[in-house]
Amino acid sequence: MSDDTEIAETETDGELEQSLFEAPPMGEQERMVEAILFATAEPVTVKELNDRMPHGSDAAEALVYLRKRYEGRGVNVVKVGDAWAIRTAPDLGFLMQKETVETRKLSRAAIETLAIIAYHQPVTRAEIEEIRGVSVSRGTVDQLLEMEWIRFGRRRMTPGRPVTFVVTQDFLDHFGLESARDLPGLKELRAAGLLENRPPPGTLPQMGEGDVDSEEETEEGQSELFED
Amino acid sequence: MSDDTEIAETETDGELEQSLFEAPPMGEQERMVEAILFATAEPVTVKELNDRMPHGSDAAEALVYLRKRYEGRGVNVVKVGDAWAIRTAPDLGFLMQKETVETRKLSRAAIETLAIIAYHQPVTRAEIEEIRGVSVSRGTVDQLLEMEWIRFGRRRMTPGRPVTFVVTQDFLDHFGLESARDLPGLKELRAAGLLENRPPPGTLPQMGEGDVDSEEETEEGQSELFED
Amino acid sequence: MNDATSDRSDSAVAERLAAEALIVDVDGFEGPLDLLLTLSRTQKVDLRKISVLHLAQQYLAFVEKAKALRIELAADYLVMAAWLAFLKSRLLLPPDPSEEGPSGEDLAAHLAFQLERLQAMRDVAAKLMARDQLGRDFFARGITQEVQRVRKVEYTATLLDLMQGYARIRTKDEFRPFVMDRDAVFTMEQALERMRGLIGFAGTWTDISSYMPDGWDVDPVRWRSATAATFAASLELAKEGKVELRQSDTFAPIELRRRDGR
Repeated sequence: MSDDTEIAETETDGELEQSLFEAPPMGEQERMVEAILFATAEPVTVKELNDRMPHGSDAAEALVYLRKRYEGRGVNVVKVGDAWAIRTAPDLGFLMQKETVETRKLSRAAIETLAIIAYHQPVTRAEIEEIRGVSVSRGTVDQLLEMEWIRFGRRRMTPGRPVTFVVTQDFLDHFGLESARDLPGLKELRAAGLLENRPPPGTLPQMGEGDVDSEEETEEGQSELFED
Repeated sequence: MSDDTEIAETETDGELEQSLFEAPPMGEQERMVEAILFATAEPVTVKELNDRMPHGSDAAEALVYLRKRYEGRGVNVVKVGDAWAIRTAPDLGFLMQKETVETRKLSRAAIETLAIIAYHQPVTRAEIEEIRGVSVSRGTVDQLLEMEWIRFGRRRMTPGRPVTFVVTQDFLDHFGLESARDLPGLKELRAAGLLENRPPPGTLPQMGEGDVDSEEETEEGQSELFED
Repeated sequence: MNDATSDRSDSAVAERLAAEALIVDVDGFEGPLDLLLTLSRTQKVDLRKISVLHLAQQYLAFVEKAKALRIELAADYLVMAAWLAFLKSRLLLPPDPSEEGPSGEDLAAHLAFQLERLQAMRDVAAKLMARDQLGRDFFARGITQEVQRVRKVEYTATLLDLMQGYARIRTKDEFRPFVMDRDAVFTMEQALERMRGLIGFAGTWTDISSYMPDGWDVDPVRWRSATAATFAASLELAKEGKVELRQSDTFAPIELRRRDGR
């Protein structure tokens, strides 16, 4: 209350006595409009403002000043239909978003698919399925594409011209590899204890069938990989 | 976003290149803090502000300017614990009759318990009981916890490791306190020694949970007392 | 004497009135300390100057009244009464040097402290509630703008994950904690079962190695396990009296024959 009185005194000075019976000074009215617009859950009409403010107040005029005061600020006084509200400045909308980044481990299916693409690229979906022994869900490939760890390679020049997948630069960056050829070969995997020392059962994957394009590229790396 | 960049351009001019990597100018930061505080009903910590603002922003400094800007206005920038909020000026409360939320009436026991927690925090239930001279009902504490005016503090490192209670940011917010240090009359109470945890000399009857040390003493005293 | 009597009756009347007023709303008291605080107000002095002795007497009188009116007082009121009676005696009687523990003055001082502290808490509680309050005197933002939570999930994998994943496919094997691989083991139970089905035909001496399961002679590990199991099973059958065993020489083949009849 003390603030209120002080302002009233300084601004109206000699008219203090009069102001007891008349509407509060415009500066005060502006404060009132400001407080009401701030605290009210809905936009407020001029009539509602006048009804709530002391007798004789002119909310419409106070709104003009208040609107001007908030020009260019972080929040603005805006007209909503025939009512008024204080709203965040449109250019600051981005602050009203809070991005939470959640780190999750890639699923096993995704890791395996990714591994096959990395070791066998360029590789078709059919080949991935053959190697994994299970069908590859669309979601898994989409996820890897979305993460930009794999991308489409050239179409295979075989019947149906299937698309191939290759790994991206992002992939190499994430795993700290200069090229896909730097991926450790089977020998190294075994030495690292990741492969058991016994011949892998089953057949070798059918590599690079009719894969003319990348033959030279991959041959070297893969001959090492698939020495078994 | 585009406005944002424009303003950065006009204001920094030659330093444009630099400003792309640096924090926005302080005027912009102030607008941002203003927008965020306006948008939320709950107090926002400086850390939260900085997290939401562009990298390198200094919300704490922006707050100093913003607080000054709103001095004497219809709404004010207030500090609540380590967080900040915009609240209507208390002298304009009379305009808000419509907004007033019926607050649950607190019992005398709840009010006293709340005051004891605020002034003696962190305080254990046994200490509250010692001060009030009566056991504290579970409902009273539960009510205060539910209102989020108190919360559990650290356990006391005494036998039994009792939990302590402290007041919350919501409490400070509700009573318009910057910090618990601003509680009315706190200094006087401390100076008068009324906030000291003065152990009863020997044979006072133990209110609430008796502490172990004085048990035999009390018993002795009482066997004497009950002779007649 | 006369004066004293009238004095006494006057104060008795006043006390009785006070006590009755108190008794009416005895439920309104939040414990004995609260009652003491209320009683202390009748002394109309600063709590620091309160006569604890007088207060104790007031309290005891109150409890007596309650008893006379057959009002059940909670146990803690009675405990306080007993303690105050004890305090009163300590304050009135000259200190007994043989007695240990705090003096009557110490106890009285602490009680006064407790009362003052409770009163102080009540005062600040009132001050607190008299403050401007959120939602009553000042207000928070009415239209709140929800902060949109944009949830971004970032997937990660390590090179090791990748290598393990690949190795897993290449070996078509799980990477799992070490467990005994049982598939190269032929158990004695298996051998027994197999031999029980076959000994019916062993009318003549036969090399026990002929009872070995088919195909187990290729892999040396499996061969070893099957041999041991078959031998152990033979011993078991001999013990049961089902078969006889013989060996012509060290390391010579062990032979087995069905034991008939008995």
